[in-house]
Amino acid sequence: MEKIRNNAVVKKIGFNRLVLCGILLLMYILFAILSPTFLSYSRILSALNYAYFLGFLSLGVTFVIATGGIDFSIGPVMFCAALVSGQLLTKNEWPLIPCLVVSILVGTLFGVINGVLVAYGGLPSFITSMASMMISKGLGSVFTKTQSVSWPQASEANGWYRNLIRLKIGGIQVPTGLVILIVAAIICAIVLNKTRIGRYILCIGSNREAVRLSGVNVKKWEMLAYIICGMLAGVAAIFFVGAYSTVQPGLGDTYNNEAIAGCVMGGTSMSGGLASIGGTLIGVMIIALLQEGILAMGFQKDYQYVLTGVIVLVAVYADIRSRRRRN
Amino acid sequence: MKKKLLSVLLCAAMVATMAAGCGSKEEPASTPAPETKEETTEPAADAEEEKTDESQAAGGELHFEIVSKGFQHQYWQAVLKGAEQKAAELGVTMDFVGPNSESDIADQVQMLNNAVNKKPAAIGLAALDTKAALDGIQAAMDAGIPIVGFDSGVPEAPEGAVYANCATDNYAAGELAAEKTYEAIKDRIANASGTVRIGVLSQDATGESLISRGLGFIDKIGELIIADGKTVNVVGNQKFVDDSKCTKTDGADVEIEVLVPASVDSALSATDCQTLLNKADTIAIYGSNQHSAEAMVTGDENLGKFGTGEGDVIAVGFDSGAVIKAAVKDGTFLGAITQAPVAMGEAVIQTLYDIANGKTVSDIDTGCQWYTAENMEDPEIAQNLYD
Amino acid sequence: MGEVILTMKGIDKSFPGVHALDHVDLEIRKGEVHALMGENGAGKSTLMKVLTGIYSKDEGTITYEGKEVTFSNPREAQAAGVVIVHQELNMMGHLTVAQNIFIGREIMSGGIIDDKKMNEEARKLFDKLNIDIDPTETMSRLTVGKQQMCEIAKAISHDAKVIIFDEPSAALTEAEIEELFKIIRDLREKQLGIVYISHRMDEIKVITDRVTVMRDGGYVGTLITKDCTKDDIINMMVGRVIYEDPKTESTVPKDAPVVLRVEHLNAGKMVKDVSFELHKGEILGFSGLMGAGRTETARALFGADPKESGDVYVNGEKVEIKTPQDAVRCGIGYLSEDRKRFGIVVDKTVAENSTMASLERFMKGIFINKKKEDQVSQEYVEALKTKTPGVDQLVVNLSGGNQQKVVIAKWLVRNCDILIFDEPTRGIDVGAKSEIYHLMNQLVAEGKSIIMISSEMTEILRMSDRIIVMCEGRKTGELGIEEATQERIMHAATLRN
Amino acid sequence: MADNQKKGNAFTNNPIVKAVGTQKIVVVLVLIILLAFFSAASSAFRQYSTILSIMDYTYYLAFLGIGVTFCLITGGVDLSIGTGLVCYGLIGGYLITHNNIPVIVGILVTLLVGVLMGTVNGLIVSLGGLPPFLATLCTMMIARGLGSLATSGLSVNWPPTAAENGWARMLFKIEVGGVKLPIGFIWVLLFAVIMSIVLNKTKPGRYIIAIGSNKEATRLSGVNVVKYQTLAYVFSGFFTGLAAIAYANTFQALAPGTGAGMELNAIGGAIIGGTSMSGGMGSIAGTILGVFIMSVLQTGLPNIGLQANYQQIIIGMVLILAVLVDVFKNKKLA
Repeated sequence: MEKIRNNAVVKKIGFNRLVLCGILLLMYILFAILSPTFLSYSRILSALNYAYFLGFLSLGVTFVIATGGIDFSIGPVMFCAALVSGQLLTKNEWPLIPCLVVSILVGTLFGVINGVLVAYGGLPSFITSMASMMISKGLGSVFTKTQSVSWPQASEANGWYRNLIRLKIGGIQVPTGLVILIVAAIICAIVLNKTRIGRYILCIGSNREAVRLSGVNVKKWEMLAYIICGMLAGVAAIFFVGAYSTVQPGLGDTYNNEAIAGCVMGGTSMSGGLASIGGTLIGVMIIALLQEGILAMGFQKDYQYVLTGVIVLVAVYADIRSRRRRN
Repeated sequence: MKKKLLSVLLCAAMVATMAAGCGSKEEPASTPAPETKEETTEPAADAEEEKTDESQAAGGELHFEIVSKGFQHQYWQAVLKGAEQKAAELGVTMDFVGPNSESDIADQVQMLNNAVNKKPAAIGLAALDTKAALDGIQAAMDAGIPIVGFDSGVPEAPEGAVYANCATDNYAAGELAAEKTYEAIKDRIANASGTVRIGVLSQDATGESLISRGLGFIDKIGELIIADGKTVNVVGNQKFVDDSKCTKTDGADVEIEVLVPASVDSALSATDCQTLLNKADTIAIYGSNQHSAEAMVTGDENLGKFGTGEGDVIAVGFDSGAVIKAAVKDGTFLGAITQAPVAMGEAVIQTLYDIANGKTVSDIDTGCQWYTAENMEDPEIAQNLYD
Repeated sequence: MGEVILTMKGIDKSFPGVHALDHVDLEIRKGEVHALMGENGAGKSTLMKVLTGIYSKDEGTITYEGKEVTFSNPREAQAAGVVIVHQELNMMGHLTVAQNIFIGREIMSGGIIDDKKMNEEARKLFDKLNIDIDPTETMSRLTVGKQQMCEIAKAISHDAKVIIFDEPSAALTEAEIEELFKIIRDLREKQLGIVYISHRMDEIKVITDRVTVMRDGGYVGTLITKDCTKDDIINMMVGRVIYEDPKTESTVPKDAPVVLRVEHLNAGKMVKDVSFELHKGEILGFSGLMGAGRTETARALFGADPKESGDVYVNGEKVEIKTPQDAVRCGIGYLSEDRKRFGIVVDKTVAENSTMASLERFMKGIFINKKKEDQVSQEYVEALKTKTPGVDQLVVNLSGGNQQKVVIAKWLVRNCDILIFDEPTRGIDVGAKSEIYHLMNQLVAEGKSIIMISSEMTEILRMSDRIIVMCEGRKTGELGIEEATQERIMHAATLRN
Repeated sequence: MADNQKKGNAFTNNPIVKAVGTQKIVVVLVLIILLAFFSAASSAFRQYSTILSIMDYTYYLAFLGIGVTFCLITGGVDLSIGTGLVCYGLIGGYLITHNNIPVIVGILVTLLVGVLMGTVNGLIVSLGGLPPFLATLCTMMIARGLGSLATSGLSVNWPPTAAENGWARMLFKIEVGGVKLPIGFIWVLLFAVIMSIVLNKTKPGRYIIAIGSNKEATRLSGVNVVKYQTLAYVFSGFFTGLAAIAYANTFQALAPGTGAGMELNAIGGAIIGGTSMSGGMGSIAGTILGVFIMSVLQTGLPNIGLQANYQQIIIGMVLILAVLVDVFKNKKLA
């Protein structure tokens, strides 16, 4: 075991991440054995559909969790962004590009609200984000007059955004969304590990006061984490409608939990200071596969709620235990 | 580090146990390995495979996938019952699934995709939102799996995908409710000195069947009122205000107020009902599904204004269930509309079966009925009333 | 002194990476006050925590009243009559004084807590001890000294047979210490065994009967107080003589320019109208008792806490310092007394900590220039002789002294000319201590200026060029090193108005 | 010593104000202003039945609030109470309607499930050391799933008043001479008084406050902090069960997958009532008052013609405001 762990390649990728990959594979094989129809390309595409938007949510919330905070508003904010921009697209007949920008802006706006309240107002992040969750639900509902909004299909005018998710080349569905998600993850990883934003975000999560006393404007950097998170929720909105077309007001809170679950499974510590973008990505894939698998076996979605809850509990407990042992 | 590993393994173990539980549960239900040919994950091979429809190749036993709108309301249990009865009768197997609530569109899309991936002989679908389901419908078409719509059907589906609909015409159901309501309040509107108010409670403004039921009611009652020389205005929820077809006049004789709660919460809907009842000019309230109608019963408990007598507020519900049935029976409700869920369930399976056996099928309107204290014992109606 | 009531023999305790207690012995008799002495980190508190069941021991035996015992939690220890008055205050700020004193053993009447009775009992207790505190007052509203007295009262009220005082006098005023000693003598009369942990040599001579000295987690020896001198004890505590003699005269030239002037600084309850000057190349010592407001002054000056009023001049220019950012911009660096909380980011690397305050200098476009970062950090690792396998080492793995050096490096990388050292050697082992001293001397020689807050008299006398003494948030004395003596500092530190 | 006691202004030093607490007086004033505002703005609001509506809301919110106040006082929080309410109510109701067990047994089962879930929450937090908001978030999801699984996704109606086993509804509302009386408030008051005594006059309450004030010190005082911290969540679970019964017997229908969001109303009410998010401070009476504000808002807003979506926004903002006040208050105390 130690030998594998100290192998240079293993070290480079990270032992935990390899284990996670192994589990992903194991789950896939398991589902394939138990449900013969599981082994099909369209299944993978279907699971990926779920992974895209969840991936962006998870990437975003990773930054917030890295500061030691939490954001419970991402799911509803994603819906709010998709509702507002979708309304502009379908009812006000705006061109597509500005609508996509609006979607990201709406997400960013909520990021700013959360960030200002938490970083500058000193409010606990969980209660703040829960309050903004309610506000985003209400806002999306007000803006669309409580209706659901259906984004255009690939074949319709303005439907090309769907190619962001999958592109049909020569009769084969190419999961372009996966490429984009991976590129986004790489950018996030660079931001987190190689830039000042990331450095300060991680350090704030580790010891906010020490960073502040080093003369760093912690409020600004902490707020930035929430803004990045909100922005990515806005991006997630595009990928959600790209996969599922329709959004309706008043929903989205279940996705918070799944995004956070992906994060903590990937090795991001809930107490802050420790984050892994690669891990988050794999964590999200596991959640997506789990959801696909549960459906494939004909189980109610409820099992997923229960399972995700238990997974997060176990992951957080493990994190706390390992921290306790270190100190 | 070790703990982390342990935790991850634990998760895996959980998944495994769950999966194992599933395996043992599924075994007796379905015949072993309906799929004899080799499956690959190669995309090219997969695309090719989709062209050949071999879903009913082996064994000859038919399997259907039914994607419903969820089980929150007893209504769906009745549909399920009808479907199960018919399936047993015809000797076919089916999976009957549905999302957690009628707002979980994304979940239903996943379920539809999943159903297509299982390659059944045919799929029964009650789409929460057709546009969201289009990808899945397209995939079913590509795979040559016929779809039969039910409940509200699959309106605006692409050409050739849906072979038939076994549906309630929700708009017509709304209209029926409007006619019956109008009969009861006609005189009051005619004799009213000031504005009178008709309330409409809708669980949400996103599901197509609820929108149709609401709009059918509003449009029809508006039409009837205008025909009698009065004016109408629609206020409240913007969706209904914008989409209703009746001519709206400010300061009209009759105001139709539509209320939609922020979430599916009986407390919120009950409050909406009370808000309406507290307005002195309210003469009738219509609740467009089980949730809303039940909330009307609850909401009225504080005020006791519903009834059929002089000065009472007329209440009209939709669907059945113990609470609503009791309300109709004791005269709190003027009456309610019921669909024919059991018949619908049976019809869906029958239609699917016919398609699988190569027969041509056509749309079936499973219909709706108006029931009151008087006629609710009639066998014809009683069979569609459930607890 | 009566018979032996408690014996600890061969107590051994390890934490991951630290051998905290190495076969320590201790013997307490009835009716004695037994001093437990040692440098910071010598293991006194750990030993007491093992005794009272907060930590479990790895090895060794505890014999109490003739029977071998192991307390698995403080409650058991209390029940048996072994209680501790903690160094850190252990109070529930939201509860009243009486509720605090009776926590865990409330007086009940019919299933309901009888607060009235508890207040009465508390009042009786205070009367007995001659303490003037209202039992119904909310705890958080009392001064630190009064809170400490409540703690002591609480311990005594436990029907204790052995009471451990863990540095009880640190926060007390002269008068309160007198009261405390009266209480302790009273308890000795009643044949209780008392363990008294303190750093103050004078107190030890006044109040204790025997002294046990610990060093680096080990047992050094036990002496009869009246038969030994201060020097004997110090020698045992230190082991080797590394303390140089006190500084006799200032090394700062008379005409050295003033780099920092603070005028009429007010902040909260703990900083009242503080004014002082700092010269170039000077080490300005800040002395005083715990809770005198020294750290608060430093934090307010640094912008870490809000200040109400006061002007700060850096190099003669008036500056507005509202946040640490402003302070750092003015070239002020602050090394906190609580390194782990306020100084370092423990689970980040040496390099990351070193560049924390000046990251903008290490940017290449939007990216961090890792190479330059490592290189500069390496330079400071070498310059400060920080013992670390490399700059990629996580700071959590370094010893206290080396962690402190990383914090110093952080400010040096930032080019700060004014450094505030708040208890620079707290929790650092003896050898590393002198290295830090050496480093500070080197820094001032290079033209930096240092404010050094220290509770250790020897440290103050050895390092400072000038000494400012504070008491209860006010500046109560300013002494040149030439005129400073322990007595004069102590006098100023207890000067109240 | 002179600065032994913090100085206040004339108002806060008034003995009556001191005894009741400034915040509670402000809350009462706000409540009166709200009621006056809604009454002025809407004639429909000025009716006896409005009181009944407000009470209907208050029952379950008050029970949720009482429970969660204990968690808040320990410095934690319980987010699982919203979906928990639905889950427990579904299980109890399902057994009554589908398995024909007597209503009293159904009520007991509901309470028992609540206590069980509360115990699980408490143990995860106290023994596992997980942050309360995270632990209860997980159980919130779990409760959501479990409720749905227990009834196979079916919504459940508790027996209506007219039914022979509909007596439970009369616990909350009875009709005397044609007038409906909101007697459920008696239960709320009863439990509020009992829990007030528990909080202020018994060991569990004392230790729960102590834990919230300084957990380590409490532990060192020899108090079994694990036990009492767990107990706070058990209280929360029990009262969620009570709330489920109140909800089921005022609004009848419970739908699986719902309930998320109720916890915010209850927590918001508790914080408005002066219970601090940072622990150590709180009162049951305050919570009841705070919850009252929430239910007046819920009942009043539709009456002035605000659609549901606006209500959500307003409640979200009220929550932020309440927490801001709490944070500000704590800063001033420190």
